[in-house]
Amino acid sequence: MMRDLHALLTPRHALGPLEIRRENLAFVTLPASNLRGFLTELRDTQGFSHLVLLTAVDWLEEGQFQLTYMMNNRARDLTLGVRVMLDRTTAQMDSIHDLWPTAATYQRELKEMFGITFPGSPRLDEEFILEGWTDLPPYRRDFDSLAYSQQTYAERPGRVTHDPREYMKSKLYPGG
Amino acid sequence: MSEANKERLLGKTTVREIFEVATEFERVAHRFYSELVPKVSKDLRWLVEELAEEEAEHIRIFTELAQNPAVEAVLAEEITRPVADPKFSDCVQTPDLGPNPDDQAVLQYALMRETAAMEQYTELAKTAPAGPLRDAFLFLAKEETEHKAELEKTYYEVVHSGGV
Amino acid sequence: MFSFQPDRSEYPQPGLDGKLEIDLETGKYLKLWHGPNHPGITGNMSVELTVCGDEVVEGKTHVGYLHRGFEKLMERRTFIQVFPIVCRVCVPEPDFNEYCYAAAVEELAGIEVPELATWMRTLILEMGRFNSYMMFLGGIGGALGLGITGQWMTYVRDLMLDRFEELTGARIYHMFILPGGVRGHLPEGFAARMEEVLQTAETYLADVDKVMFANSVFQLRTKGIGVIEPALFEPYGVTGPNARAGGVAKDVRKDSPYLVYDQLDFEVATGMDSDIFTRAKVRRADIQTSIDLIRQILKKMPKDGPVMAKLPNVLHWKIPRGETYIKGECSRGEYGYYLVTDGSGYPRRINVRGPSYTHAMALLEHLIPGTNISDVAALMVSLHTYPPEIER
Amino acid sequence: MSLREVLTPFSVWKRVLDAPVSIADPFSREASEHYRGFHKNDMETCIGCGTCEAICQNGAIDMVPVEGQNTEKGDSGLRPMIDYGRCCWCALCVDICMTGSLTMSNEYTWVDSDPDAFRFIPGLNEPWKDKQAGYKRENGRVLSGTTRSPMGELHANERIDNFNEICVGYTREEAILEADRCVECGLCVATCPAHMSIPDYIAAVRDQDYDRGLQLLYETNPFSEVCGRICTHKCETSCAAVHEGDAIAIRWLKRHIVDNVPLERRVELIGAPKPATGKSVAIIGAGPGGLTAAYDLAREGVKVTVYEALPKPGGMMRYGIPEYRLPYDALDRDIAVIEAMGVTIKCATVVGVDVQMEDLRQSHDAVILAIGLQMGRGTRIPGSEGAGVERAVDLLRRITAGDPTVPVPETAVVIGGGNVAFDIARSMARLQKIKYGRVGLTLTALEDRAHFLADKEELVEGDEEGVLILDSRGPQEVMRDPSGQVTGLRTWAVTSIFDAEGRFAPAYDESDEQIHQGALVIEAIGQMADTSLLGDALTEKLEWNRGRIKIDSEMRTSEPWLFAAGDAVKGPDVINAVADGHRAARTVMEAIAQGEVVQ
Repeated sequence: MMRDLHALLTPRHALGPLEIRRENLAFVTLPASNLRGFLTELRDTQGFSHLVLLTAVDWLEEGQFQLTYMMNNRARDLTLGVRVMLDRTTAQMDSIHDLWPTAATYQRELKEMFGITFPGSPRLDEEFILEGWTDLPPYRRDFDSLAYSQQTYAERPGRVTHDPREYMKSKLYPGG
Repeated sequence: MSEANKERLLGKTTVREIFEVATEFERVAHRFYSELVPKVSKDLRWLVEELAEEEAEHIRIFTELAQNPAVEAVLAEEITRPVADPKFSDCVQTPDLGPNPDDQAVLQYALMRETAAMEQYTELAKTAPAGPLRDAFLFLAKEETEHKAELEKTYYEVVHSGGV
Repeated sequence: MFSFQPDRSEYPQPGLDGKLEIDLETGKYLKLWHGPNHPGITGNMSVELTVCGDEVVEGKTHVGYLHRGFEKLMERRTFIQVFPIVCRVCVPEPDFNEYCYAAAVEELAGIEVPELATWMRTLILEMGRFNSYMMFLGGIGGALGLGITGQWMTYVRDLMLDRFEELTGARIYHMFILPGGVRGHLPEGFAARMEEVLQTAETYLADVDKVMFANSVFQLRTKGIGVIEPALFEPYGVTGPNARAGGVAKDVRKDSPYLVYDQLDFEVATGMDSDIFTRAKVRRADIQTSIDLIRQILKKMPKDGPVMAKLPNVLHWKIPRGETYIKGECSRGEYGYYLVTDGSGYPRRINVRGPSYTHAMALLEHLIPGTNISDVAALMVSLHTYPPEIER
Repeated sequence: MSLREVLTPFSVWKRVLDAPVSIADPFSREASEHYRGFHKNDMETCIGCGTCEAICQNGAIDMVPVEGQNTEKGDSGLRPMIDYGRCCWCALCVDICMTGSLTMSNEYTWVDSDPDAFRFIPGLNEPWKDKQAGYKRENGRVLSGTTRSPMGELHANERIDNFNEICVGYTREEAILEADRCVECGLCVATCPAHMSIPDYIAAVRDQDYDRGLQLLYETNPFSEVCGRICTHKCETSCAAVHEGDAIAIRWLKRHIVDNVPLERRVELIGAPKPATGKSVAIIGAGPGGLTAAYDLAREGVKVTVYEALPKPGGMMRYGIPEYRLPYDALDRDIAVIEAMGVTIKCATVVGVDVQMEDLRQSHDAVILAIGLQMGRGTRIPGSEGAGVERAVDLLRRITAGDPTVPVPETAVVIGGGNVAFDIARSMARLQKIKYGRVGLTLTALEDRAHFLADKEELVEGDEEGVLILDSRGPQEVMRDPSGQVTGLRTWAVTSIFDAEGRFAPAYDESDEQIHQGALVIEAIGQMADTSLLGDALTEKLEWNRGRIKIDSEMRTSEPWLFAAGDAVKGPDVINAVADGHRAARTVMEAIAQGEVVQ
């Protein structure tokens, strides 16, 4: 089913290869500019009317953000993960809040947590979860949450641990 | 047949005789080991030296015992001759371990002696009248048993060193 | 009966973009914080209301009071270390996190779960759903000043927590569904003790029917109020009982059966009016479904067998690059875990899809304008929101 | 709205008569049988491996020294301290625990005004210490593997008529599976005489980075081909996994690494030695100890000459261990790497005959003695002198050398239960099979089967190859016919080998006497060093310790220019000899650097 759909829509939307995860779940990547048309067609003619989620994956090493639009066709029990790769430095994507109003929430969160912007999305710049955050968008891979917590919060003193191997060395054969 | 041998067949002996044989036993051994020390190469010397020291210690014990008035008093008493006695008495004769005895040969000889002594003293301790004499034999029996055990440990270490 | 229709021409109409021409200087409007501490708020969130008289003209949901950055924390933990923290994303019904996470890891790592474990997981999930609904019934009663349902349901939930405790070793965060299976078998005599709980629950629920659903006050305050037009379901990502109350039988248990749901006999409860009352009613019916399912599972599940698959050494467990999405029907709708792996020993990304994310944000904000201020609490609670799954 | 809807709610007033459901005293409420409450730790079972700390996602566990817990083989002496300010009671620490010592009680209330009290070491004196109820892992230890990847072997009938290597080595898949089981606690490192970086090279196998693995091996051991096959692998007895399953196959994983790096690549990975220092060292004996020292010294830029009495280098690795356990080409590869570092090995050069100790002393900055235990011990039981009785090490040496005069009778008896006994028994069995088409070999040992000194595999494989293994038999006499020809061995049953204090004191049941037929009796009970090469003067000058050349912990003898290492001073074991070799080389380097070596 998924394959038929893929074959049908590939020419129009320049879809990448279909990655089938299981019978009712597959992933496909397409150019960012084709997203709106593809989602609209999925929704209006293919029954993928349910936007399950919209989130981002930071491929820091590859310099890209992956946006995943999880689309579901309830009647046929099919879920398609639609992936768009964004340049990490630009980090900008078209908003789809007019297709799914609820997408505005996702986009607002992505702006806050990943620094990905969706021009035109309602209340995009309003704080969502964080308050007065000035650091890197925290869900970016280069934001070190451990370092942040160490800088921000004090550790109760008094804890010391020992590595068994090194400890045994110090006890049993300190000279090597 | 000598008088002494006749006595043996009778199964009875005196404390004095036992005492004398025992003292001689230790003295002979001490002499044997002491004379062996310079003959063996340096890597074996530790063993022979250790054995000689042990025996010297035993001679000292016997000397002290003989001077004990309580012991002197019973020297003339008769006592049942231990079953192990012939083996023990034979040990008064020193063996010929050849011109260049190795550690294993020395150890085997020492082990044989210690076993005989252990059996002898153990039995004597059982038959000797209660008092300082029995205590002395008890002490010696214990001493020889431990000594034998130590020797066995040494034997295992030295001979079975390649226990792989 | 009473009918009050305010003259809507007085107030600014909210546009689709959410922008309103509200000038507080005019003295016609008042800002009112509903929460973060309010009996009609389930959990740590607040709704910033703008009211004109007793009518709400605008509502904005605020979350983040309990933000712990779980999704980020998960990226810093090995696959096994994620296991103890997932449950914390949803306090009243934590098991969905455990199941979805475990299933996602199992799928990407190619681990086959023993059959008995899938039955145990289903049992746990239904027990969790039951408890979640207890919180809901208590909450919706509380939002309308009916404290007694809250007291009863807390008691009944506590009895179920006893069963959780003996089965999983904990009352709230069960940490029982490990990747690879579950941590143990049913204790001796569990089914009988569970039956006692279910029967006690049924007597209390019968009383809830009388004191709440058959109560004219409750009906007056919930019927025809907070209606979600079915046309909004897809644009606003409405799932679960919120959709079922509007005649759409959305239920992942049926739509895309997981675990052993295809071997269980049950109907999906629906309603037609899509108002607060119907949403509560659908949930009430769903409680009975859960009770029936728990009985069925205990009867049908294999009596013995392994409950854990062989795992690789979890201390350096690496999962090949891949991504998957695992979903299930929790008490509030579609719950899902989107797991992305990159071949390392750590998840590249985990995104938790909680139904409250759409319900309490865009949908609630859309529903609020035009409601009476006294109905906001009931409306809010009727969407059945657990804020931690919004802010994760 | 009907009247019914107004009145119905009032019907629940009946609940007014219900008894309250609240628990009046919540503190005394007993939690369920499997409740995950406060931790317990059986201090004696715990080995301080720290896997609990490793898995804790809250960072709640520290490994700390505890009074009364000593650091010893297989036990770090550390014990977990748990910070209840961080713990979330997930019990992963209990699930991963390698010994099952860490458990949980079902206790869950603890009131204290001192916050530090909640950082505690379970197993000391907590009130719930002896409480039985509480979380137990029902499925056993499932978070890391308990079963070893089996090693592929030639079948008994494929191997009995030849000297081909028996173990085929792990495939990559097998090795990865096995390496995966390691929890990286590092308890094994202390037990390994050479303190090899075992967890690190196992990690290299997991990561399929054989280059890194090889470099790690060479940091501590230039004999990985050898040790990967025949190491006594004491490390595996300290493995944390051994408490609830099989120890990690550390030895096979080591071999797997060298199997996957070609010889030329090894030399490349190790890199060139340091520039020449102009110093030179003579090493006597090309066994594992001597060659390890040679390798280390050569790496440091020292000119090393190794003097070996036998025609080929390797010592016991070549002339003691049979080819089916350690093929000569594997040994040759290890030695080739050492030679590639610039080490000169002069074979067939007997010190004391072809070259004198004094000459070595004159022409080098230092001399290292690594002569091994080349002479076999005999039982000296009656009949054991004369033809027809052989020492195992002598025979093994002759077999390796290809000596055509090695006696191979149809039946033979071996005395001994160690690895050497099995080496000669199984070698002789092969020769018999080749010559007569059948095996006629009896092995008698003092020990009972459970306590053989040989590795367990030797017993299994010896059985498979048709060697008749008789345990608990004490040799009494070598039987000879009137012509003096050996006909067999007379033994008594052993009732005990050690006395109550664990000292060697075999006791026999003389009524249980057997005679084992055999035209050849081979004694494999022990070995000794041949120190005659030292000469009388040096022997006299040196200090000795219970028959062995006395050395200090840094391998110095009493003579400042002479160092000693290996079996001759430490007893027989390849990996010990390797460790000695390193230490000797290090001491020699230090001594040279400090100008201590005074001629």
